[in-house]
Parts: sequence; C-alpha cells; structure tokens
Amino acid sequence: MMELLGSIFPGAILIFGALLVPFLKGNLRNAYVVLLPILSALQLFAFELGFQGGQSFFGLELTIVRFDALSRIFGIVFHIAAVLVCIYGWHVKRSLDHICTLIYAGSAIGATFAGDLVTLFVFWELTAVSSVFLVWARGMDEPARKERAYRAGMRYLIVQVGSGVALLAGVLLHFRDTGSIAFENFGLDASRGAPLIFLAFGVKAAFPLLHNWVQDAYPESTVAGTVVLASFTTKLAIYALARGFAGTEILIPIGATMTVFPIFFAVIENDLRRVLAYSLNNQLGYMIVGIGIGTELALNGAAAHAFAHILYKGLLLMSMGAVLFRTGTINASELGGLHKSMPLTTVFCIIGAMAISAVPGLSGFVTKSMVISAVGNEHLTIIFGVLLFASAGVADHSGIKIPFFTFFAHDQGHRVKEAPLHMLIPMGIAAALCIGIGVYPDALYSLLPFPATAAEYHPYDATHVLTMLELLLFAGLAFVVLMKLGVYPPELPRTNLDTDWFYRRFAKNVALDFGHLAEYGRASLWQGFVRFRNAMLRVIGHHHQPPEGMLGEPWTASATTLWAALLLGALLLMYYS
Amino acid sequence: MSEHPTPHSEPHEQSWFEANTALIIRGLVVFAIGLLAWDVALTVQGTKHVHYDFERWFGFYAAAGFVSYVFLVLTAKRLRTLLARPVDYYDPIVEAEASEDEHHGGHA
Amino acid sequence: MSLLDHLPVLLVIGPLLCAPLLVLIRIPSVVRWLAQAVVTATAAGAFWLVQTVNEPISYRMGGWTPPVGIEYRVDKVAALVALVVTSVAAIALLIGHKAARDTVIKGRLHLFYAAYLLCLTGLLGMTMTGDAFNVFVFLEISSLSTYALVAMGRRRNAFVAAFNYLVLGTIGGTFVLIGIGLMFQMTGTLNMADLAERLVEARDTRTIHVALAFMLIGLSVKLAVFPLHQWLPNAYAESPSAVSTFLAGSATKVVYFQLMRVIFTLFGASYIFGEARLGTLLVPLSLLAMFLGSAAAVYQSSLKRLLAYSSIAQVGYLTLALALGTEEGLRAGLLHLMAHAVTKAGMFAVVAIIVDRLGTDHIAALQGLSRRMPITAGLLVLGGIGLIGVPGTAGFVSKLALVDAALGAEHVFVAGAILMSSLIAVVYVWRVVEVMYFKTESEGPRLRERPASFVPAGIFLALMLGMGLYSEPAFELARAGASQLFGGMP
Amino acid sequence: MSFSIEMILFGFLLVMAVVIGKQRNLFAASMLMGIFSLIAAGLFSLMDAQDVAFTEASVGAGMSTVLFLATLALMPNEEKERKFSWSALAVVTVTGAALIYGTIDMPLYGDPLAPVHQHIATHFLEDSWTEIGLPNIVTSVLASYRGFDTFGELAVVFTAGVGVTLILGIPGGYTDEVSPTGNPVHINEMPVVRAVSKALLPFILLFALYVQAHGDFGPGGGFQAGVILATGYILYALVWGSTELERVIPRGVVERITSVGVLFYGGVGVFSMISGFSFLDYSAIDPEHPAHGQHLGIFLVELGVGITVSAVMIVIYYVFTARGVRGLLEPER
Repeated sequence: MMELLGSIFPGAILIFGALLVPFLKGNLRNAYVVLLPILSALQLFAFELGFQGGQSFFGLELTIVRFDALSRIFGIVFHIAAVLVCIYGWHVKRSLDHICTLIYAGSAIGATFAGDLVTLFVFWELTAVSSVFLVWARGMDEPARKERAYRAGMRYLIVQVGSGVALLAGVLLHFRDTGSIAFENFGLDASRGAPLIFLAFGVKAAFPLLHNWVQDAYPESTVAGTVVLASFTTKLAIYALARGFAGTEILIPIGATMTVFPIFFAVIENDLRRVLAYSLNNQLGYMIVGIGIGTELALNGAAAHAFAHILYKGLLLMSMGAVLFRTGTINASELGGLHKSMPLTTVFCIIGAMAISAVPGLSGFVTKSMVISAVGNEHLTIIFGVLLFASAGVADHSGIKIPFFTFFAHDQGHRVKEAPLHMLIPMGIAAALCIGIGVYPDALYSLLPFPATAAEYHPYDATHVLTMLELLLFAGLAFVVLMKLGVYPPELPRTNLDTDWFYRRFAKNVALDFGHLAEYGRASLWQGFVRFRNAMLRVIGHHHQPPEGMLGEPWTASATTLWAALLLGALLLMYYS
Repeated sequence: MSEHPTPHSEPHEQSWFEANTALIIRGLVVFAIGLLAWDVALTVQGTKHVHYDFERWFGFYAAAGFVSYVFLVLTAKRLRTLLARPVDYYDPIVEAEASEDEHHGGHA
Repeated sequence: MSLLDHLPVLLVIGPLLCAPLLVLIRIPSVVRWLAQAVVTATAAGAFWLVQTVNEPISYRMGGWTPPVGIEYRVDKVAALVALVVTSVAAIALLIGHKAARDTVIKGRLHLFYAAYLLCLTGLLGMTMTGDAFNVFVFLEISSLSTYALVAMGRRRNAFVAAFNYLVLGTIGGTFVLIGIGLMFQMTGTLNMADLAERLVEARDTRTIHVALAFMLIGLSVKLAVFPLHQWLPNAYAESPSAVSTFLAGSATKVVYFQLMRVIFTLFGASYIFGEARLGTLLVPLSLLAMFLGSAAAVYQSSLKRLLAYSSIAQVGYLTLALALGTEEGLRAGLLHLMAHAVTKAGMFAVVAIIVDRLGTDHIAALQGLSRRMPITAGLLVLGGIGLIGVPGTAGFVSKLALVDAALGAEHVFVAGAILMSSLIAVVYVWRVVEVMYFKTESEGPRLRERPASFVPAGIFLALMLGMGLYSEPAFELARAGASQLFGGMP
Repeated sequence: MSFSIEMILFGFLLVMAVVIGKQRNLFAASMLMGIFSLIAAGLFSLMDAQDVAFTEASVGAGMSTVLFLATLALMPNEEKERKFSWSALAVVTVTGAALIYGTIDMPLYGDPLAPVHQHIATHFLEDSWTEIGLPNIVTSVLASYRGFDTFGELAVVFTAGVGVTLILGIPGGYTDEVSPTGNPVHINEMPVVRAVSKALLPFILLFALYVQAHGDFGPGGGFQAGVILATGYILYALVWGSTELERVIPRGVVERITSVGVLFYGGVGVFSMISGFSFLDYSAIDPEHPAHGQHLGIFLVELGVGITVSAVMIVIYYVFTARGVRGLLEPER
C-alpha cells in the first residue's frame, strides 16, 4: 500500500487524468474536469503525516512524496484552487486549456510534495511548460491579440525555463558538493549550488527586478486562464523558499521591497487584472518577509497567508474575469457602475477586497497579522514601518480601486447580465472560505506547520482589531478626500514602464544595433566567401540555393579540406611542442 | 461621490449607491469618530497590546493610514508622468485594441 | 560452435549476403520484404547480443588466432552500438518502402535496398571488428553505399550533396587509412588488442603522433566534428527520408564509437588526455559545435537542414562527453548516443511523413500544420521537446548525465555552456512550433493522416519517452559499457 | 643501386602529382594519372611487391583511365580557372612540414629490425607453408589469414557496382560515337584497330584465366584476373561498340553476375560455419587435411573475387557509357 502511494504521487491523478480530456466532449468533459481535482484532493486523506515514498531513478534514490505539515497545507490549498478554477472554466470550449490547467495544477501539487530536488525540478519545469499555453490561449481566441499573446507567452516561457535551468544547475552543483539531493532547509551557504537554487526560486517568486513576468504575462491570458496562472506558480515558489531557505535573512529586505514598490504601479495601472498582478507581488512580499524571519510564528504566518491569499486573490481575479467576460474590457478607464447589473459579483468582489485589505473578520486579517506580529517580535522597526505603509497601499489598490472603479464610480453604461452560474459558484465558495477563515481561524491554524505555536496566537485582540480598522478606515477617508479634491489620479489608458523595459525596449534596441553591425560584417565576409565558393561550384557544374544566414551557408568541400589540414597541423604542432 | 455624467454618455438610472453617496460618506465619518473614541478609551486604560511604544500613541494608526495613503497616491501620480507610455508602446496596435481605445474616457 | 557463438559474424554477413541476393532476385515485392526481414532479424540478433555479452566475445575469422588472423571482438559498448544501429535501420526501412518507390527510378528498387543493406553491413562491421584494417574496409563499404543512397534524393541537389560527401568522406577515410598504416609500420600488428599493448612502447615516437593525428582528424571528418561538418547538412537534407532517418540514427554513432576505440582502447584515456592533450583541442571545438550548430539551425528555412544542423550541435555534445576524459563522461556520451539516435531518427521519420504529404520540408510550408495534420505536428513537437532535453525525455537523461560529468571533471564553465546551448535548442524548436501552431494565414485544407505512416516515428519517439521515463536499463547499459571501455582493452 | 632508381621514380611521382594538380585540361590530367599509376606500379615491383604492382597497373593505369575517358566523353574537358589561395598554401606547407618532421623517426626502408618485419610477419613467413602450403605467401595472407578483409574488399567492389548503377544506371543506348573531343569518330571503321584488337582479345582472356589460376604460385589472383578479363571485354566494346558487347553479354546478366561472386565467396564462409568451423575457415572443406582444405578454399574464394570484379568493371563501363547519363548530369537551371 505504501509503495503504491509512493508511485501514485499527489497530482498524478490530475496529470494523467488530463490526458483523457480530449476524448470527452461537452458537459461530460466539464464534469470530468471538475471531478479530477476533487478525486485528487480525496487522495490526500490516504497519506499520514510524515509519510515518505519514492523510487530509485537514474542511480538516485528519489523521494517523490513527502507528506508533512508544510507540504500538506500547500497541497490542500492548491487542490481547493484547482477545484475552483476548474468550475470557473466550465465555459471554455477548447480541450487544450483544460489539459494544461490540469497538468499545471497537478505538477504544482506534485512539486509541493517532492521530497528531493530532482523530483522538484521535474515538476518545476512541467509547471512552466504546461502553463505557457494558458498565456497563449487568448491569442487563439482573439486573432487580433495573437501576436501579442504569443510574445508575452514567449517572454514568460523564457523566464520560467530559465528558472528551471538555474534550478537544474544549482541542484547538480549542490549534489556535487554535498552528495545529497534531499530538499530540506539548506540555506544559502550549503553549497555552490544553493545560491543558484535560491535564484531559481526567486525568479518564480517574482523577487524585485525579477518580478516583471507576472505583470507581463498574467493579464494577457483568458478569463479563466489568468485565474489559473495566478493560483499556482508564485505560491509554489513561496513553498519552495519556505522549505529550503527559511530563516535566510536576505529574504526580509527582499520581501519588504516587494510589499512596497508594486503598489505605486498598482495605483496608476489601468488594466485591473494587471493591478491585481501587482498586488500579487505585494502580497508575496509579506510571505517572503515571514520566511526570511524564519521563526515558527513567521513561518506559520507565511504559510497561512499563502493559503488565504490564493483564495482571495483567486476571488478577485475571478470577479474581474467575470467582468471581462461580460463587458469585454478590463480597463478601469472603461468601467464603472456595474453594481447595477452584476450585484452578486459586486458583493463577492467586495468580500475579496476586504479580505486582501485585512479587514477584521476576514481571512487576510487573521493571516497577515501573524507575519506582522512576527516582525514585531523580532523588533525589525523599519520593516514594520514598511509593512504598515504597504498595508495602507493594499487598501488602496485592491481594497478600494478594484471594486470602486469597476462597480461604482462613473457609470459607463454597460448593461450586461450577471456573471454566469459557473463563475458565481466558485466565487461564492471562495468568498465563503474568506469569511470562514476570518471568523473561525483555528481550523486553518491547526493545519499550519507549527500548530502548537499557531494555537497560541489570537488575532482578535481588541488593540489589533482597533488599529487595523483605524488604518483602513482613515486610508479610505483619505481616498474620499482626494477624490473630492480631484487630486486622485484619473484612470487613463496607458502602458507603464517597468523593468521589462530593459528587455522589451533597451535590450531590443541594443540587439538591433549589434544586428546591424553583424550584418555589415557578415556582408563583407560573405562577398569574399561567395567568390571562392562560386569558383568551386563552377567546377562541379551545379547550382546551389543557399539558405539565409552565414552559418547556414554550405561551405565548399575544399574549405573543409583546408580545415582538416589545418587541424591536422595544429594537432601535430601541439604534440611536438 | 456622485459623478456628473460625461458629455458623451447617456444619463443612467441612478442606483441607491449613487443617490446616497453623501450619506455613505457621513456614515464613514461617524464610524471613524467611533473608532477614535474606542482608541481614546484604550489609550487611557493603557491596555494596548503592542510591540512598539509608538503604537500606543493615540490615533497612530489612523494617522498612519491617512498619511500613507495620501503619500502613496500623490507619489504614484508623479510617477505616472515618468512611467506612462501610450498603450502601443511595446506592441503595435492591433485592430481590436484600437477600436477599444476609441471610446475611452477618463472619469475625472 | 553454437549459433550464439557465430552471432557477431552472422549480424554482419546476414545483410552482406542478402544484398547480392536482392540484386539477383530483383522482384520489388520480394526484395522489399526480404530486406525488411533480414534487417529486422539483425536487430533481433543485436538485441540478443546485448543481453548475453558481459565479457568481450572474441570470434576468430577463418579460425586463425589473433593477431595473425582477423578477430571480431564484441564488448558491451560494441553490442550496444550494434543494437542502436540495427534498430534504427530496421525502423527506418519501414519508411523506405514508400519513399523508395517514390524517389528511386523504376527498375532500380532492388539496388536501393541492396545499398541500404550494404550500408548497414559496413556500419555493423566497423562496430564489431577488433582489427584496425578491417575497420577501414567496412568504413569503405558503408561510405560508398551511403554516397549512393544520399544521391537518391528527390532534388538534383542530392547529387551535389552526395559528391561533397564523397570528397570529404574519402579524405576522412584516407586519413584513417594513413593512420592505420603508420601504426602498422611502428608496431607490426593490426589487431586492436595487440596494437594497444604494443603502442605502449611505441607511442612516444613522432610517427605514432602523426598516426594518431591522422586517425583523429579522419574520424572527425566522418563524425562531422565542427568545423569539418560541411558534408552533413546537405547529405541529411537532400537524401531520401528513409536514408536521412537511418543516417541520423546510425552513421555518426558508429564513427563516434570508433573514436572511442582509438582514444580508450588503443591509446588509453590517460595518454590521450594527459600527454596528448586532446582535450585542449576537442573541448573548444565541441563548444563551438554546440553553439554555432544550434545557431545555424535557427536560421534554416528547411526542416531537414534545421535537424541536420542540430545534429552538428549534438555531435558537439558527444565529443564534449569524450573530451572530459572521465568514465562519467564516457557514460554520458553513450547515453547521449542512444538518446540522440532515437530522438533525431524519430524527428526525421516525422519529417518523412510531412514531406510525403506536403511534398516539401520548407518551414514556411508548415503553416497551420497543427490543424492540417494534428498528429504529425504533435509528434514533431514531441521530438523537439526531446531534442531540447525536457524532463521525461531521453535527451534530459543524457544531458543531465553530461552536465553531471562536466561538473565531476570540475568543468563548471562547460556545464554552464551545455545548459545555455540547450536554450538555443528551445529557439529553433520553437520556430517550428510557432509556424505550425500560431501561423495560420495561408493554411491549406486538412490532410488525411494514414495511421500506418506513424509507425516508424511512433516507435522512435516511444523509445525516446521510454528512455526518459524509465531510464534505468539504458543507464545501466551505458554504465557497464563505459566501465568496460574505459578500462582499456581487457 | 636500386635505391637511386627508387629515388628517381619517387621524384617522378612527385613531379607528376604537381603537374596533375596544375593541369586544367581534364583529358590530359586523366592520361597523366595513368602514367602516375604506371610509375607507382614500377615502384611497387622494385619493392618486391609484385601483386600490388600488378593490381596498380591493371586497375590504376588500365581500368581507371578507360573510365575517366568514358566520363570525359560526356562533359567539357577544360576545367575552369581557379583562384590561387595563399592561405591554403600556407596551411598545406606548415602541415606538410610537420608531417615530414613527424615521420623522420620512422624505421628506415628495408630495415630488417623494423616492427613490421618482427611481429606477425614472421608467423606468415615461417608457418604459412605448413598451415596453408602456398608458395605465394601474399595469396595466403590475403585469401586466408586475412580472408575476411578480402571478403570485405570484394563487398566494396560490389558496393561500388551497386552504387554506380543506382546513381547512373538508366537503361538506354550508348555513346559510342562521341569521342572525348566531341567529334564523332568511328573507331570500328579503322581496319588496323579492328585487326589488332581481334588478335589480342583471345590472349587477354586467356591471360586473365592464367592470372586467376596462377595466384597461388606467383603474382596474381582474383582481383587482377577480374580486371584483366574486364579489360578484354571493354576493349571489345571500345572497338565494336557497347551495343555490340551487349549482344555478347547482356547488361542485365552482367549486373546479376556481380552478385554471384560475392555469394560464392560468402558461401564458402557459410559452408565452413555450417560445418562447425569459424566463418571462412577453409579447413572445413577437408577437415582431415587442413592444408588441402585451405588450398581449395583459396581457389574458390579467388574465383568469387574474379567473377565479381570483372562483372562490376563491365557494369561500370556500361553505365558510364550509357547515353541517359547526359540528361542526368546537366545542371538544373
């Protein structure tokens, strides 16, 4: 039995089940797609805490399944997310999207339970390869966006695969130095490979300056695709960091930076799903700070916040997806007044917004406060101040901007239907969970990596509730005042520069310059070359059709002969010397 | 926060929220005053559970929330002049997006 | 002597004697099935051989004791290479039946099959023999038949390609022969085991240095080591699909094995990489091949040429594995030999389907292939994924072993280069995917895909996936072979 | 004394190589190649390698030249001027110097202590009489000790036949009327040529058979005999036309005969395998008297060699002179 469990790793049902999707049609297929993650979730009950199972592969003993408290909580929330996104994607006709969603979710879950670095790497790459199709999917629906989606997907893929390559290099170096492939808390100094592994995790966790693929790719996807994308990759990286680099101090300033800088972008961003992508970065920052602190409370906080985050960020993205689905736009400058036509979506969105702003009584409050308390316990005053500032920022971009400009503000005259049922259901479930966790946090706390520490933590302390309410309410009042004064920056259709400018513009221009230079060199080389080659071709008496590019040109046989003579001479001279 | 309809859009039927924005704002203010009163009570009692001394000050979080927010929004607004580019900055406009742009209009 | 004792020689003379039989029989339908049967039987024999070989098998030709007579000597690696070559030949011939009918002018079909069998004979003979001059003889058989096979391509350019290949192949072969001659002069023997013993004394003479240089450069030409690769792109691109599939999976692999023999059996790794410092030449050349080959592949407009340039890059990986000069490197080289054989042969087999249906292998013509021929496009992508070395494919296993070996040899830079060059592979594979899946402007009608046409490509790619997912047997084989070969001639 | 003659011949070879390299007229070049082969054959015979000399003379000077000429009949005989490359000259000079320097420490020519004469050569010299019993040790080595190599070489010849037929073998008429210069010349209308060739033919064929059978005792064997036999037929074709030769010995038949020799040679090997011996172990033919078995085996395989070699040569000649070639070789415009 135990061996069987080891070979059917969590996520296997999703990955292999996905392969059957093309053979099903219509509602039967949709039901199957929803059923798979539920089945997979049930599988988790078969494992006991502390279970380890694996097999040998390629001369290495792999631990394919490691079931402990840390992997369990991420596994659970990934399953919940998988069920929600599968219901949410009921309207999607193309099988490819469903297949990729299932494989992507399955590989994220598989990675969560990976007990060694090689298994982790395999799933790590699989998440990258399977998810890129979700970025491209929109291009397949809307021919006009094809080129744009394709490029965004390519950029996304290169970043993700690059992360995988860094991970592989790191794993190999780590194995060389330590002789172990166990995935445990090794910190930065364990081996030459550890920094590379850290970098690989950092790319997926969207560290500052490595972050831009999130904002670049996620909002480019389809209605359902964005929700799927935002649920797994970054949280997987959070898990990996928590597992491998808990207590690595450099993470604290990194995380703090992440909480702050995206909110500036979020304020002036017009695409509301991109606003949420910035907010995603900001929320990851809290988790990374928690991991960097590395105390039991902090790690609990990071894990709990990741759990809550997947739900409320999913909820917000689902509501924005519903808006896009009904109105055809997601630009704040073109939205407003939708509460009249989409009341339920409005309510769900507000719940999500309150949860992310950490309003007492909702999930964000009971999880984020753990991280902030942990920071307070360690007396990291500057970090504390930064997180405080960031909390006010969250209140703006996610708590106020998203619902206000979409559903209230100036009525743009969209008279659309309420979101379809299959979207309302997962939104409702997510909203219920947000409230449930906020009202009864102990259920979540008991699942945390250190349940004993969690049990001692009480979020509903009078001071805490008061201060949080004060912070949020006065931030809200500030919004009212700024709006009244007309100072609040208007929503404008604009693209905002971010670090992607370096590779989308700067590097491109530099590459073009080099291209011209290379072209010049190529042309002059080529002229000399052609004369020589033509002479030879006349001897043979045949004509070639050379393809483009210097390297792709066929060389003449005599050129190769000359090379052979040259190498022969070189080898001989080497021996004589 | 009732808005005057911009010239190009038709007048819409007002919902409860749009009709009663002043009431909502008043409610918020009342709630804020209530919170401050609670704060006074806790500050006087000295029963705040906090990590730092400055957290004990009356209205610290209220001020922090307000100031942070204003700072954030105003800074971001300045940043926009630096960072904002036309939507077709990276990719040439494709038809679908161009048509979307035709009927854009800020609410300000 | 039992049948098993004769197995090494049976594998070689089976196709060798079948070829003249085909010339005698001439009836296309009989010829076709006879050739297929013989090649398949050879593959089965090679499989049996791999199973049974542990200690090297020695077979005395004509009953003469080596070194007086010619000896066949089959160790683990030779059996493995023989298995790769025969299986690729057997599967690729399945494509051949259709392709041969289309390309070869009527009335000469039997000659096409005869040349195919002779080519296989030559490759197998080189693999199994333990005699240096015998290597050259069989090299000639395989080379001559390959030139003829390449010239059978659809376009006239095939003749030019075959001619170029002939010129360079002859130079390579002659260099090898000069090397063997000089070695014979200095040792008085041709038997490899005997040579290895006697070379220990003679190897510090300048004549042996010259011999070694000739052998290495000659084999490098045949192996298409950068910058001696010129013949390869055209030869692969212009030859008929079945032939390019066969060559891609076998010809360079056998020459690679000969290079291994020269390095590890005749001279020994410590001498070659120590005193002879081959690494200083081979490592940079391999790296150049990996990067420039892949970069050239990106610029190709024809699918076959793209694959051919990718092969040049893959040869870079192979020689790099040798150049590390460690047993781990050798193991990685053997793994990559198997992995690349199935992957590249599989991709050429897919291209065969495309050429058959579309009549061209131009990448531009693949527009919208994902809808026109979904299964074919899917197989091509699968092959490409294997070429990149995505986990779950054979390419991943072998590249991982290679990176691992590079790290083991303390070549961190080289390990990084291997990973970097894999990213270029992503680019050229993606160019194809982009056209097939994202370019639909001038899309043609949906084409019928015959299930039977998927058989060869399907087998290759299934093998590729099998090796990637369940790598234990291949890994074990490579490990055993490497330790046997690395230890020198036992 | 003979040493100086060899030096002179080597000098000739070198000069000839340079001249051929510089030569732009292909007709002249192929003629010079024939002379080159003759000089080489002379050198070989001076070195007491009569068998090699024999082969070089018949294949290099005879057969190749005929095939060159047959090919030249189909194409322009002037090669286009080539650019001179200094870099190539530099590379070749340096590499050449390195090679010469590298081979200076080779054993001296004729040095009895050279490794070549010390190791397995002694076995051939001392034991081959008892083991095989042929006066011509070269034949013993080629056909028995290294019989598998010879089988391989035969396969090479066969492959060449298959390859050439595969590439060029379009059935069709022959280009007898076209001479290398492009002017139609009808050799068969020249009485002297006809008379001489008619007189020579029987002797050539007889000589071929003699060489075939004589390989055991003196220079000769299947390769040489096959080439000489083929030369006889080709001479016939040259004088009377390929169409005429086809009446004597149809092309389809010759094509089939190419495979007979290989099968014959292989058959001997398979027979010994079936008899429980190693492949090509001729002792299997007469296990009681191994030397007798060897003798017979060598005779049989030499016969196989002769058959295939002669057939392949004739086939190649047929193919080269086939008219269809013209259309095939024209460049694509």
